[in-house]
Amino acid sequence: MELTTTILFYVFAAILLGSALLVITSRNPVYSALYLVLAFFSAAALFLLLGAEFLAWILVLVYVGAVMVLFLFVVMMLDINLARLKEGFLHYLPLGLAVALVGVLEMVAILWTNPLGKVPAPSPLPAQVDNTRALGQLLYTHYLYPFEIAAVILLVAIIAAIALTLRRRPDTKTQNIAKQLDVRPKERVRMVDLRGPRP
Amino acid sequence: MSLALLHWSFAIPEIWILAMACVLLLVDVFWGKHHPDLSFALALFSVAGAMLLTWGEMGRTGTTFFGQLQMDPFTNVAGLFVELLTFLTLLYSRRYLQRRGLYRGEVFVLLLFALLGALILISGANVLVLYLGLELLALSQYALIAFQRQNLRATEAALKYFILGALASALLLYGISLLYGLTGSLDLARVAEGLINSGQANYLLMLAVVFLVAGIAFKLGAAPFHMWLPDTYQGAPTVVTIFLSSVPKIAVFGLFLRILVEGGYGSLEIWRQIFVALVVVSLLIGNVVAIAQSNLKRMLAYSTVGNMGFLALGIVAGGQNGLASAFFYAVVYALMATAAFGLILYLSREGFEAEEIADLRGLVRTRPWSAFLLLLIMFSLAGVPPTIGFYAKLVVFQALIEAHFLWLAVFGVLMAVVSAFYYLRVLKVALFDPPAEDLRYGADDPLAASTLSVNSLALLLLGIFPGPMMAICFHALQGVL
Amino acid sequence: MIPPLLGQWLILAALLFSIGVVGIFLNRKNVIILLMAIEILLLAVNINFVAFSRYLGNLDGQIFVFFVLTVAAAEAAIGLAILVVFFRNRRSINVEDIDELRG
Amino acid sequence: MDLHMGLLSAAIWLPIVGGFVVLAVGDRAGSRPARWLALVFSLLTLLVTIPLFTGFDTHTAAMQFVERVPWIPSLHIQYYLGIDGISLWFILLTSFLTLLVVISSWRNVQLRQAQYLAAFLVMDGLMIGVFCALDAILFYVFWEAMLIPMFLIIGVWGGPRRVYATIKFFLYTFLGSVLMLVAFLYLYFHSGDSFDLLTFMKTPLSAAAQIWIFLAFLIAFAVKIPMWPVHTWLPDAHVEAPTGGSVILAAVMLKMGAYGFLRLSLPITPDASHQLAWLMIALSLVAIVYIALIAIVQQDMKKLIAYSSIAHMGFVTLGFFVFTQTAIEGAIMQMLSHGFVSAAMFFCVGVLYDRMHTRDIHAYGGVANVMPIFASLMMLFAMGNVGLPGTSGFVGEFMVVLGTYGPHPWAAIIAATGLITGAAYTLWLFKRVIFGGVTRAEVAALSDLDGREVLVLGSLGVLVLLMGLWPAPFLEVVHSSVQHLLSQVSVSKIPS
Amino acid sequence: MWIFDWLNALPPLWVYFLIPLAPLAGSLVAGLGGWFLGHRAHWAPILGVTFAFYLALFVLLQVLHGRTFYGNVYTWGVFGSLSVPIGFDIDSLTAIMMVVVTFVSLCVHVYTIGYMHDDPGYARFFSYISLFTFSMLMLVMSNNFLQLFFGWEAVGLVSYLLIGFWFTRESANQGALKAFLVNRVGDFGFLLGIAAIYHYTGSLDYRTVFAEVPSLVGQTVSILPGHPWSVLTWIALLLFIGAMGKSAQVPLHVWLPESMEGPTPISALIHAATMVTAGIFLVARMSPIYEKSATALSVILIIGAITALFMGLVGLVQNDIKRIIAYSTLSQLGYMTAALGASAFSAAIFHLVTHAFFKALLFLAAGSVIHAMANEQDIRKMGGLARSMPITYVTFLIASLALAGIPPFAGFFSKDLIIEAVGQSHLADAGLAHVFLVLGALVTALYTFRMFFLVFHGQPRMDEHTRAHLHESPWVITLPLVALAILSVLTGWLLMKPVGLGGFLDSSLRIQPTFDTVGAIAAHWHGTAAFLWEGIQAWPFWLAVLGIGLAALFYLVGEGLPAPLQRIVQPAIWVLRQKYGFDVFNQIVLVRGALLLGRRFWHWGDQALIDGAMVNGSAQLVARAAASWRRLQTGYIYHYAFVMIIGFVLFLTYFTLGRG
Repeated sequence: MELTTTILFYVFAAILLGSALLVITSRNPVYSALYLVLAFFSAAALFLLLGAEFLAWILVLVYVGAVMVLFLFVVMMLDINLARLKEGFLHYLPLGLAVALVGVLEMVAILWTNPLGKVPAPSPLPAQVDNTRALGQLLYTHYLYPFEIAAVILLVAIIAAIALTLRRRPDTKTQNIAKQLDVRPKERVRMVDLRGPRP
Repeated sequence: MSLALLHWSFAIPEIWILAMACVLLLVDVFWGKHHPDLSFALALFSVAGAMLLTWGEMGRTGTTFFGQLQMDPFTNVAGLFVELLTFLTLLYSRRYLQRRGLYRGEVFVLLLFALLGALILISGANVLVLYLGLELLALSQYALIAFQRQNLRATEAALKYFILGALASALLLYGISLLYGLTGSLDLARVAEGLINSGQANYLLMLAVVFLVAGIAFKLGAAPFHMWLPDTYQGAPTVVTIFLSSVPKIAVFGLFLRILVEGGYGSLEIWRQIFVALVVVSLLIGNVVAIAQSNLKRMLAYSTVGNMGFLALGIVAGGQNGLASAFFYAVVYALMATAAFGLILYLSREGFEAEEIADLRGLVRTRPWSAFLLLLIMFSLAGVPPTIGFYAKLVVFQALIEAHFLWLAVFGVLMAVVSAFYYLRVLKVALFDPPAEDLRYGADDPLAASTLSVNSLALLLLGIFPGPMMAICFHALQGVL
Repeated sequence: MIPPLLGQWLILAALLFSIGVVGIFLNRKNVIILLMAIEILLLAVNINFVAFSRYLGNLDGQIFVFFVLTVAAAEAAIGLAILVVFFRNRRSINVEDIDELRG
Repeated sequence: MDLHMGLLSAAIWLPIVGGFVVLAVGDRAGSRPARWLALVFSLLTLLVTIPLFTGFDTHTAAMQFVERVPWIPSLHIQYYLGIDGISLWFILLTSFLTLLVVISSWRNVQLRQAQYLAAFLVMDGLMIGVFCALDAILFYVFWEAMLIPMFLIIGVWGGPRRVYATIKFFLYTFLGSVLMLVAFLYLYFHSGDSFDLLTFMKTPLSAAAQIWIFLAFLIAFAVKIPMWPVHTWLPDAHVEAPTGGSVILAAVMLKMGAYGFLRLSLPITPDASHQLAWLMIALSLVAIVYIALIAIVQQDMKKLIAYSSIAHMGFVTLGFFVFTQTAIEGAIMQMLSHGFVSAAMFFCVGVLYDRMHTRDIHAYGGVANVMPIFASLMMLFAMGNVGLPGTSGFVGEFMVVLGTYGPHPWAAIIAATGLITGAAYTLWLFKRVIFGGVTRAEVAALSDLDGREVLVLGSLGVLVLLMGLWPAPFLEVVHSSVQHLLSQVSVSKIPS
Repeated sequence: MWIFDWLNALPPLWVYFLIPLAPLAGSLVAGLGGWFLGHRAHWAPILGVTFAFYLALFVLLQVLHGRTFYGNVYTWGVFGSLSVPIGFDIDSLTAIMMVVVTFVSLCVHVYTIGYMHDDPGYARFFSYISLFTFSMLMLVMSNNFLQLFFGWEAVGLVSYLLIGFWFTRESANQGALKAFLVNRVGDFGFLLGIAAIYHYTGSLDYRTVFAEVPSLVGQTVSILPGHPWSVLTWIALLLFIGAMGKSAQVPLHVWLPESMEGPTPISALIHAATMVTAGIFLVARMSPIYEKSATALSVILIIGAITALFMGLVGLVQNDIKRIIAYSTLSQLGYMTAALGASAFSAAIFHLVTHAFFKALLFLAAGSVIHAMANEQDIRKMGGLARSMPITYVTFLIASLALAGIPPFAGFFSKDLIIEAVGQSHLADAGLAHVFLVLGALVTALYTFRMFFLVFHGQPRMDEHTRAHLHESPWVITLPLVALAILSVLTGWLLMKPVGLGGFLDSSLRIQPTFDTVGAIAAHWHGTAAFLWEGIQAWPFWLAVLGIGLAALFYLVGEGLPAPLQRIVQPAIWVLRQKYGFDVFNQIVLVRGALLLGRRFWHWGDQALIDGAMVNGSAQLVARAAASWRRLQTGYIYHYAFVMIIGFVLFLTYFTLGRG
């Protein structure tokens, strides 16, 4: 059992890191998006290894299902110029990688040497309560306030996204039903006196 | 469990804002098109109501929502200031938005949500709440900046702010995750306990603190995490810049206070050292680079970086007085920045943003009163008595010297002198240069004019009688430690 | 083979985080990829939280992840909206074209 | 209750309020109402300050006319005013000169006169505030706030290089004073959370702390005085400032630095003062010799007088740091006299500038032929500048040299060369401008002083002579305070 | 005397107070009311001076009766423990000075009515000379150093104003400036001397100071480390620097010839009779100090002797009538100074008095000539004036004889006394000084009579127009000439005994017995006539006669003689024409040096170093930093992110490495 876990951990971890690397290095953003999907899948798998079933499914549903589709949608929508790629990339790469490397090494060193990092066995999961239920109980009681705030954040996202991107093009033809219903005879019919001036 | 819920009244201002935002949204849908003034009035009403409600809460302390929202003097005082500054922003905004076709309910809704985010940041007692508050505030701001969507600069500013802001959030979030790992809790009180129990600061804590401080420094705009700030301030519509430069400063100070002081005071020695570096770099970069600017908004943005350096001096000083002085500085800075950007806004019209320093040429001939207000604002920013800007610096330096950071204080005052140079340059253009023939200022909005006058004169009057405001700010920090 | 230590999870997250960061500052191509890099950052943090949650034996971390996901979705929405608006103005989402404001 | 309660506040706030009233009245209805209002307010201020003199008790060194109320309680900052013999004269000098400036700019300032006068009135109040503040922060507030009106006066109404001059002036002085603020804050924590200057004076301080505080004060005051080598703002500021600005700058603002030494440096850091006296004496002597030589070669009248001011202030600082009563009193007399004489000299240049619009010495020559009254008055002031006995200029220099000789004979010898160089630059200037034949048509067309100018210069002339012939009443006021000061300076404050 | 009786009823202080105030009042009336009074402006000053003279005579009588005075009028100021009063010290020295000053001043006042009649600055001139009289009286009557210094500077000021009286003339302004500045050099020493006195005695009051002097004997001061000087020598020399400036001793003499740019009356009053003798008066007044320092006396003696001889030599080659007299004044002042050095204070004062009369006479007579010659001052363009100006001629002759030291004119007595006193002196350099002074007698006679003959005898060399208008001056000019001429004849006889030998002045002077040269002469005193007889047998007299003879030979008899002679001594004449190079030296080294230094300090010190490098330099540094740091803000998101990350990594590194 534990062996399986360990093997799976390494496999998914490798996929995750690899696909993440491909996300940021792919020439084509569509590929990137797809690699990102792969990364999310591996992450979901890892979540499962950690016993976080709810989050794993959420990740797949919300991310892969919604967010990534949104990404792809935008990628497709926008006309992307693929010609200008990697200009000066190499010129800039060594310094960037060096800095990144230093940062990574330091972080890894700290995390590895930390006593907390050596915790080998996860504490046993409560057997009778499944993950989703436990989360739900917490979310609607103790975390009620954040839950409300999260709702507001989503509302803001809706408002913002609509307000920013919605535009009424003058060249598109649309029906305004309210306007049609509101119409008054005067606006549509003009009475014209065809009799000429009195002699 | 339900007992805790009974104290929901502590959250009345937040609830009120949320409710009113929704009302405003609905009103806007139905009547917004033909009666935009209705939305505006409603927004003003909401914020004014929130101020009254917050005022009513004065003196109450306690927690609610399972200890995730706390009411203490800081919540009340900072909340009041944040609401006041939002109110000022609204007062400034009307004609500006009308002229640019932005006079729409969504803007006010987003402002209210941003205010809500700020309030949540100030009152949060749980890192999760703080994170969500921060995101609420940030997302609303991104949207507000981009709201002038035909404007390339505004959208670029929003894009830059968004990407870098997301990066900073991620840094903060990473820090929070480590903090959680270290203490096993998201509640600040228990985080603090956990840190104290964990004894000596270890490397993991240090790593966490570096991440946290980087995130906070970004939101504050302290160098070297300031890079977004000039571009964003310059590109954003001026009315949004007013908001950006005022409300989030206080809110993020709240974030700092909650996470690093209430939660992470055990790591004081770590973050203090980082802040020392932030101070030095911010003061240098902000004040020096501002000298090279020709765009007034951009110059003020760099001056913000410098001012965040001064604010961080108070944080470095630490202790009751140091934090109180930093808070006082944040409030005073917010007032000054509001006035400074307010003046730019007031002078602008369609097609002319009055944002170049050269646009102020000979202001004293054409608009003497505005020039006088500009004088007050600039001297206040430079920290010259008898304006309130001086006292802000005074208390910060006082705290610093009390904490035996003498060399930092000396460095700080020298940078204050450097900063005086670019403020004076603005005054030079406005007061000493001859006016240009082709300049035509907007300057026809009585509401913005009176707001600006009150706002700027306050800098002087508060400078002559700084006692009460100082007392309030110092009171707010009582019992934080 | 011993089960994965907490440290290994943390290092995995750290590496993922670093990849995200590198993605942001090494990328000169497409802004959308920056947005994706941000998703990677958040994902790394999530792994941290979940790992801590599991090894500490409390669910707060998972709750946090739940909210991070929510926020990430909202962020993506707003980010893409801004991107679209920007694209309409600039007719480009090349990172190097976002340089109107500088100095 | 004391009848004199509130006099100091009145002297500070009356002109400031007046300034804002004048500003509010403005120029819209012509400058006449503004002008008269300014005159009334400055006159009232002078009248308010006179009881300070008549009611002054010369037998005590204690602060008089004290007003004390809490101002910013959370920082223990008080609104604390009071004067002693050292400050009294400067308050009177300030209010008097402001009145003269108002009179002198009656017609000469065309551009935005109301604002001009308002700036001077505000300045008046702030300067008086500096001289009577007994709380460090209050002192600092007045000290710094003063920069604002002066910045405007030079910048708006100044000459062609006014922008450079005024920004240089502002930054120089600002730089100097911020370090003083740091010193104040440091002292605050060492004096048991108090900004009370009198408490500062009693606070024990270690030798090192004293040195640092002294140096911080030194930079602030040296810039203001100004002392070599931080003097270069002064010639620029003087040259570009309008007449009134130069007058106030030279006559009052330079005194602030010197006053700071007396009020702060000496009593608060007596040991450091003694220890660094050599430095101060050296800098003073450099000012007297080096600056005087520079003054000789100036081609611009104002610049010459500006440099001469620096040289004269060298005597002041020299007098302070030899720690004899004669020298300190002499230095105070020198300050006062320089207030009269330099003000008068700048008024004189102003009179010429108003008519010819140039300050170049070569543009003049033979002015005495067409302006005899002016020439004779200016001769009087030139002699005052030279330090001729019988004029006020003599008293201070004489006393300083006398007081210096005992402790530092060489310093006295070098300082006495100021007698020669002072005469050289002043009289050479005089010769080139006033004497000689009329060679230019512009000079031939000059008209002599009008009534207002005679009033301004004449009243200063009377003071110059009065102080020169009978300085006893001027000296009498300062005795007790200087004695007290010396007793403070002579006692070490280093905790044992 | 009956005319003074009413004064006895007044408190003495009033009388003394009125003496300086009377001319001051006159000055103020003329000065302030000048525009109104016009050509009546002379009345007030003349009345004032006359009154002062009258009172001075009264005071002299009082002093003769032994009624001296020492007291204060008001307190000028109090500093520290020292109270400085304004007061009077009336004794024999003061009294005689007062009479001389007021009398000469009165003569000059009257003379001026005629001389300056056509000058537009008529009232101003009267105002100045009355003011001068006031200042000079304040100087001589003072009882303390401060008041002395006040008078000292005030006379300098008036001198400055009067030299530059014709302020449209460049040379006049130049001369005035020079006079003031050179005097300031003297004042520099004087002021330090006063400071030293204050330091060592704690007082500025004559009596107190003099009382302290004995206690200072033996005290030393180390102005240069390792070289202790006697305090008294130091003080004495400092004060003497002041005296050198005012009394125009080498090398501070350069201003006096140029002071001749002023109107002639003031040359007589200020630059011959009174002000320039202030230095002599000062040293005499300070005799208690000087007598304690042989070093100081030696210095004074040799400087006086040098001035006496060498300035006289310069007079030989001058052609301007006033300049010749000016150099003669220098020379005579040298005699007085030498007398001071020889402790013959009384002889110095005696010569001061006689010199005041005959030199004032000489100047006024010269003025009369100049007046007649329509302001021509070059003696080469004169000649044969004796016939047209008889009164001037006679008075000029009397003055010349007195100057040359021909008995029985006044100059003979005083000069001879000085030469003899110096001969008696035992100071180190007294021998040399004596030789100089004796030779000086020859030179004096030579230049005096060269001038005399060229002006009044021989062929007229002026142009026709001037010649046609030659005339004797009006009575307001001749009257003072006659009065002074009478005194120039009589004073020698009258004052030889009481003043010259010091009987009258003894109460004012303190002379060490070892230095008492005059006392030695007085010991062999056999009456004035005997002194006269001895004088005729002595070297100086014969040298004077020789000088007159040579002058007559060159300029009267053989007019062709000087030219070949000049060729022989060409280099010497060149040196004399250059006035030994003092002016050149001053101009090049001091004036140009100061200007050069000033410019260097200004351009290099102030502008380049302080302003350029430090002030603007630091501003530019900041500006440059601003410009380059600004470029960091490239506008590219990846750079921004990179900067953030670099900052972040640096913090991290600091903590991992710094604390690891």
